[in-house]
Amino acid sequence: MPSQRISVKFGGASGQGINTIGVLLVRALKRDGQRVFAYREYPSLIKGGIASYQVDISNKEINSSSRYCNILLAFTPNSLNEYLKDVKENGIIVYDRKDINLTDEQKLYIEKKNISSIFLDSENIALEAGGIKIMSNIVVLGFLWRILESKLDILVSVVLRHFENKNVDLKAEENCVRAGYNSATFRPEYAKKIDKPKKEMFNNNNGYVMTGNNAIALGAISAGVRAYYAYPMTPSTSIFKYMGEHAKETGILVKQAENEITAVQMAMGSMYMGTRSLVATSGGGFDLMSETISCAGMSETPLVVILSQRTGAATGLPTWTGASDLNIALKAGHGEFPRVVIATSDAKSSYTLIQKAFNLAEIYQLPVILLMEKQISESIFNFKEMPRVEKIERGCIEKTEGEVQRYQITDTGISPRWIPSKDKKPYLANSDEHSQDGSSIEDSERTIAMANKRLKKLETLTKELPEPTLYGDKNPDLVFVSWGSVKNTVIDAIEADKDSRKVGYLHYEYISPLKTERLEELIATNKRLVLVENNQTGQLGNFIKENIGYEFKEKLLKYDGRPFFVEDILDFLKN
Amino acid sequence: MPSQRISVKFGGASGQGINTIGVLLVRALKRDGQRVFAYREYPSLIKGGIASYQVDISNKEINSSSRYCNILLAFTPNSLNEYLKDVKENGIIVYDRKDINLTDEQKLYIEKKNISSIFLDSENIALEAGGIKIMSNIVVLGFLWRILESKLDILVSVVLRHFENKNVDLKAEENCVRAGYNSATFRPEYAKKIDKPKKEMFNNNNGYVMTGNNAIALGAISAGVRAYYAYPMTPSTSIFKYMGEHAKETGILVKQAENEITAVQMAMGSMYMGTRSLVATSGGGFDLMSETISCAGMSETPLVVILSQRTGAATGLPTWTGASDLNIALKAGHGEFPRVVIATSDAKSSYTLIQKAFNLAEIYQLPVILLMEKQISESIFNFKEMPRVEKIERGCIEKTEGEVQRYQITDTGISPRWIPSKDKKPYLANSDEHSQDGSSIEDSERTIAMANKRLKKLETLTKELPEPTLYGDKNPDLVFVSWGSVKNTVIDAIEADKDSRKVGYLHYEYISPLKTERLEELIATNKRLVLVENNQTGQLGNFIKENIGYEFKEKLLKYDGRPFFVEDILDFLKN
Amino acid sequence: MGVKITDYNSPNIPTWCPGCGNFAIHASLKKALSEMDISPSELFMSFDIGCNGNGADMITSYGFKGLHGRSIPLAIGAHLANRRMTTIADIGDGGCFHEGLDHLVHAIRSNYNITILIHNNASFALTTGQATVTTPKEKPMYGLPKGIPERNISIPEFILNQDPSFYARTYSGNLLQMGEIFKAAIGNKGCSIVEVLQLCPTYNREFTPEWAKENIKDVNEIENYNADSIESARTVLTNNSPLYTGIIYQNKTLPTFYDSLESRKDSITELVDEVKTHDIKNLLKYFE
Amino acid sequence: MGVKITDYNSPNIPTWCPGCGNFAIHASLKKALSEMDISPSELFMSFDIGCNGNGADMITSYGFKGLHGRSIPLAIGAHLANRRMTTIADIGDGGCFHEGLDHLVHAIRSNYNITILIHNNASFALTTGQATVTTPKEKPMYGLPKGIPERNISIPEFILNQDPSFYARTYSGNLLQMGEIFKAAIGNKGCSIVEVLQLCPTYNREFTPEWAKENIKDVNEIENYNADSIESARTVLTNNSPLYTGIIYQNKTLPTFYDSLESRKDSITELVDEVKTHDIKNLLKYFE
Ligand SMILES: Cc1ncc(C[n+]2csc(CCOP(=O)(O)OP(=O)(O)O)c2C)c(N)n1
Ligand SMILES: Cc1ncc(C[n+]2csc(CCOP(=O)(O)OP(=O)(O)O)c2C)c(N)n1
Ligand code: SF4
Ligand code: SF4
Ligand SMILES: [Mg+2]
Ligand SMILES: [Mg+2]
Repeated sequence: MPSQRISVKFGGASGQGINTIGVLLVRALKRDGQRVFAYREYPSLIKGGIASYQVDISNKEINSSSRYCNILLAFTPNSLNEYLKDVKENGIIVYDRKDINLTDEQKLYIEKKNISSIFLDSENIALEAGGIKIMSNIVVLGFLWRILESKLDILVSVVLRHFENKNVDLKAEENCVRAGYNSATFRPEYAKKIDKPKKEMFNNNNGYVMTGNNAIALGAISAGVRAYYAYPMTPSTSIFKYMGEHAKETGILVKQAENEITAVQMAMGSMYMGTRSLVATSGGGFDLMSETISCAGMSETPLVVILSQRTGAATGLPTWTGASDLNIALKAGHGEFPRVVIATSDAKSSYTLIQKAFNLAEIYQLPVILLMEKQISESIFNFKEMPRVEKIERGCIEKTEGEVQRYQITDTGISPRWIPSKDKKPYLANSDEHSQDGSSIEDSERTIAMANKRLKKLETLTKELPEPTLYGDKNPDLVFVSWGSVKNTVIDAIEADKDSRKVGYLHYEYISPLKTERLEELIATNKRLVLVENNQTGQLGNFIKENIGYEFKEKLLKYDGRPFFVEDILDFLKN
Repeated sequence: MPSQRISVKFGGASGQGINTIGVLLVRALKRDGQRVFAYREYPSLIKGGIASYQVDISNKEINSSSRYCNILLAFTPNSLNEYLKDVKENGIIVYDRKDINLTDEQKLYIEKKNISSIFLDSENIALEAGGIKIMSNIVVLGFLWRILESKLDILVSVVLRHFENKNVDLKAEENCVRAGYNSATFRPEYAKKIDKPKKEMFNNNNGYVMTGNNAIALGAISAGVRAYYAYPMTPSTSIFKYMGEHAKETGILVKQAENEITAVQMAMGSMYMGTRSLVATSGGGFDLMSETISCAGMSETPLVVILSQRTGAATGLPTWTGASDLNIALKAGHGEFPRVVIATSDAKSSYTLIQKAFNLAEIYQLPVILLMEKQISESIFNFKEMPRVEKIERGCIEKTEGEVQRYQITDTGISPRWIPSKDKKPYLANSDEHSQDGSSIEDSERTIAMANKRLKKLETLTKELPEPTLYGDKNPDLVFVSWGSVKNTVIDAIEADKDSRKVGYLHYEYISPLKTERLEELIATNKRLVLVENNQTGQLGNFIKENIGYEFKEKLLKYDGRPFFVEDILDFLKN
Repeated sequence: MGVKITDYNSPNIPTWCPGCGNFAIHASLKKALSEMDISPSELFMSFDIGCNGNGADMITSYGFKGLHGRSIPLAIGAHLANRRMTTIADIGDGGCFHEGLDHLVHAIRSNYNITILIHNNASFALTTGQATVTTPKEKPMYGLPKGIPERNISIPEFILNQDPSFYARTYSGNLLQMGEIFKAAIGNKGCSIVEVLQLCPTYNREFTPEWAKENIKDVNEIENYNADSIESARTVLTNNSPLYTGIIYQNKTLPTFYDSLESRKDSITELVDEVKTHDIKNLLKYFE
Repeated sequence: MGVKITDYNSPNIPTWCPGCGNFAIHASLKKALSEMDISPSELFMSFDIGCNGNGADMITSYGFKGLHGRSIPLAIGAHLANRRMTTIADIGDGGCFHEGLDHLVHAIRSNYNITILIHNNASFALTTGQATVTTPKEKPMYGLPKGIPERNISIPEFILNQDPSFYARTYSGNLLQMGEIFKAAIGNKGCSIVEVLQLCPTYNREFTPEWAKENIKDVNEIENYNADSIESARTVLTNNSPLYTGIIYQNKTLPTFYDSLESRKDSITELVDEVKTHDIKNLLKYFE
């Protein structure tokens, strides 16, 4: 049975608090037995502009958004203008500003689409309920909750919990929720318009809601990361926030460095010393870190760098999503050295893969680049269970007796590594080409031997890595191939379209070194293969071609700063 | 007829002056009608270690070295040990240090190979000739000249010219040359052992001798570069030296910046302002510049960056050669934007291509990365004529009347650009995604349009670029494919092996965007194609595969810090 | 005087918060430039990334919004290329004292004839409120609930220690003073640094107009204040109440970088005028 | 005392020029460390790229030869990970005041308990003699036949202006003093900076042992010299003849970065001891 889904969009300006009510809605829905996914759009400014928070609601797990919404709650005239075209047939618009004037065209659209347009005097309702002006948001939320025909208690308890330790009048907040819910503006036909997905409770709290960045932070904490070196850069910054706000509790050392080069150098220093530590940045900051990544590769120092992508080159669209930094994850950093590139797709995979990243970095002694996207870092995912904790594997030796050498040449390419301590043998980690004991060299023979040893690690590693996963139909006619957040949309689309055709999805989590067996099997069977990427040039496609020479005949590329919406895939399937 | 070639190697320590006598030898040989090529090996330290200066001598143009030498002049015991194995059968060793003690094995080698081992008491000869101790080098040079049976006058005049404006005793220098030449240690059989290549005078001075870095500087000056922003990094640094030492004469502004980021930002600022300006660095510095390269791409600011490669990742072998930074030239810098990657191969192509680079950067308004190698930057090339000066093309409009917009969308993707001046329309160059007038935007439609416009430029440009050149046999059985300095070795090898088999060489000067027609023709005819690269992973090969899916069946890769020697190719051809 | 303030206007809608000091900074800057009769086509401005840099869309000039922390070297490159352009590097306290601190120190040391305009709002504002070197200690900031564990850097002290050609401090609530200081800075031949204490009601909340009114004084109120003397400059900075604004220090004797260049001594043209094919015949002789 | 100087020896052959000050710096450092009974396995040293960094092969320690200009943040990361290790960041004047100047300023401001050892030979030596901020004006250097067009930066002034925990200057020709200063610097709890005026007969030719003998004085020769006072420190630096060496300034009251961290207040272990699976059960509640 295809999944049922509806969506609710808050539209407003940055700084207006729509994130807060968005999060409250998400939490309340989850408690009420719905599965949700939430996606934010906001401009690169602090207050004003047009921002939105969209909550998609389903009876099954979903991890992507619809391009359209069933209910639009508009807090500014601009946002109404911007998003009206996205309201579905039979939808609802709620607005609380008197200065909203619709054009004739808009009015026509509303009429044609049979959209209910509701003015809710939320400010007055808030004041009458004993609240203050800014609580009008909460009134709107209450009103929405009524349309969704959900239990008021749940929402009230979520709101109260949220404001618990904050400096606000809890009673007033509660009253505002109730006032919105019970507002006279409500009509039963509004509720009837919206086909609510079925609810299902599967445990006490009905699973978790968190962003990808939350999951990364949690995964890093699980994995024994003890130092976080920060430099703010959207969309990676909220990892810093989480780490910083929980530093007292976790004991993790959090340092806001003076820039990205500092942050990554500090991380490399800590990793050399045996302390798992993390840095996260976006494209521009990653460029600055790339020399250090090369250094980690040469010196065989474990290093994990999170590269959460936003749109485009240079500053681009700094608060929008995209997946156009695979190239630099794969190739930036001068010279030749082994590296691992992994891409997360949602909160769960972020939690798991950050732990795997540290294990790989330490066992294979190389830089691991963990790719994310704004769509993963900042969207809210809802899932039943946390993935299991990964066992920490460090690949270190405990004793350094006898002839052990740090860069010893071995069959696997992996040399003995140990955590510096008083009772062990000191050694030099060297960015110059070096002999097995770490001393600088310049002769041909040892240079070749050491370069071969490093490359050998990649061979060893490739054997260990899993093939990409094939989702969807077991015997598909058409297979989408991608990485990152595209997974969420394609799988949601397959779910939504389940009955109509046989569609598969091949997902690359481990991108470099590239595993190609499963893909080559698919190629051999002459399936219709479609590359889907959130970038302009098809970077995974190019990397696949570089590896196996295969050129995708069909490509679905999107590079406007928006993620793939379910309809992008469904529309493609229709054609 | 195959070319004739011999080679002479000076071996010693850094700081011992072997470069100076090497250059003197090169200049004297050229004046004497020989064609020469000179190659330096030296360690990353200031004084000591093992360094060498090898001069290859031929009757035809040559641009690469032999792995072996006919005459070794060793100034230190270490260098004798290091290079003895490279002395050819019937060769000669000259040493001037009494503390050189050969092992039995070495003595055996000398005997078996019929090598003449000559002790020249150069220090005493220098003192007796009225010179001082350090003039012993010059004595050795005079002695060598005698073995080469060349006219003493030529060498004397070259030496005198070299020391002309320096604070030395010219008369003593001359006497030392003569004393070395006339030394009683000389025996006629020495001269007979060496098969001297035929001489040929083709104009007064018999052409030019210069390094690739010299040629870059000259090309930049020709091209109207008016600012050079420097930060030292081997092997790019001597461009700074040349620019700085001739600043008074050329009027070029030379600034030693505090680091590479500064240097490239300054260059971008000057280029925006309409002043051609240049920066040069090596891999590590290029990493640091990569964010700015992305910014130039996005803002469509012309930028030319020279990336002269050395060996390996991180610090690697900082004074040795290699070609392992093609990946970063192609991909570093986050996001997606058009760029041009060009690689020089010798002094002449360096002179030409730096000029072309500026034209392309300005016409297409994008970053151009010009790849060199230590082997190109620091080797001395000898050639008959300077290539012609390239016409400066800037692609600027002269007037900004009416509706002209800086990022106007056009059929070619190329927007009007003009040099800022009082009488023109001001505009914003923007690293944020922007509208046609340069204002920041965030909407989907214009983001796509602008990204498409930028990519379109690459399409336009690809049409203009030349296909790679096929050298050697017109109907070859075997074709080597490469870029950079490999060209020199392969062509020299083809010359040396002319009679034996039909060998071609396909040379990529313009690497990105990649031209593939000629290569695909070769692939179609089922020629034996061999990829040759001075790196570990075959980066051009990978890029070709990424473009056309073709995998080279045979690869000849060298990544020990040494360039390809003629024998590397000849040996390959033998097998 | 042909240039009008409105010549500087842009068609774009500002994206700053209500009450943001950047509005006034832009207004004063436009006024100063127009009073100096510098037209938008005679002005180069480089912009950093930040709320300050969002001003790139708000003023008409030959502008370049580049990368975070890099507006200083970008401006220097533009300036050296064509000194006929008035050159201003616009930057925030974050870009200037974190990402790109090296550029500030070397710009002062080199003494280019440009103006560096620092919007000091004691935060990384655009990334939603992280601490900078000027964020008051103990103030909870993004990711640092207990505030910064490091010491502050005093911008005026740091800059005076580098012996700049010109350092002035002003306040975004004082349009008149800002305008005058911008004119003086642009008029000064050398590296002129203007620090604007910028109102940022969102992240620099303690710094209110009321606080400013009580605590900020004009250095001209000190009798015979001598901006030529670095000692006077240091003295007025020793404490923060009152917090002095105005032209704190000016050293008119420092030669600029360009004027120190042997290679440009006798040239009457700018580099930009000289981009044409240069004959290398003489240079080639050496290689024959 | 079990540690011997020779424990620090390495099997590699030095690559420095004859007469290079780096020989003596290494000798003194090894002596100081052994006298402090710090074994090679209790020492972390980060090395920069340069002639100074070529010393990485010359001393046995937990060492990391990283990238040009980055030995300071690399050392900080190592130090924070395990404060049981004595941590020294080795760097040249080029790496410290050009490529990585920002790191120096923020390291002092943050006050990590490490020692920064600056080899000041007034040049980028390993790249064959380019100018640095300390190269005398008018001295012809690589690419700058007329010398630097910018002003110098005085290392001691620059550092004192940042109010460091410890600043000492010494001279590579004075083994005894170097050793004592290294011990004091390593012993100081905070960011200790030692500038060594380094003999470099190749590129810093003016600075000869003879010149040094005549011009360098020990600050201890000043009666009652008070290194606690920044004023005394500034006074002895006002001119270069004599050029004072010794512990110029020490501020024992500055808290270190680590000690200022709320999150590490009560911890008795080092970060490196804590790398194990951490239970996130409590943290998860928020997301339920
Ligand atoms: C290389 C890089 N790192 C980080 C960022 C993210 N970033 C954008 S603005 C900013 C801070 C701005 O602070 P400031 O310079 O004080 O400007 P303000 O917003 O306060 O005006 C940062 C860190 C970036 N754009 N580029
Ligand atoms: C990113 C980068 N840029 C440039 C270089 C080249 N480089 C190597 S050493 C050096 C300068 C060293 O000067 P300094 O730090 O004073 O050390 P010294 O050799 O004088 O001891 C430079 C510029 C490099 N290795 N890496
Ligand atoms: S956050 Fe502060 S600096 Fe940024 S726009 Fe708002 S008030 Fe201005
Ligand atoms: S160049 Fe100077 S610093 Fe470098 S090894 Fe030689 S003497 Fe020492
Ligand atoms: Mg700020
Ligand atoms: Mg130095």
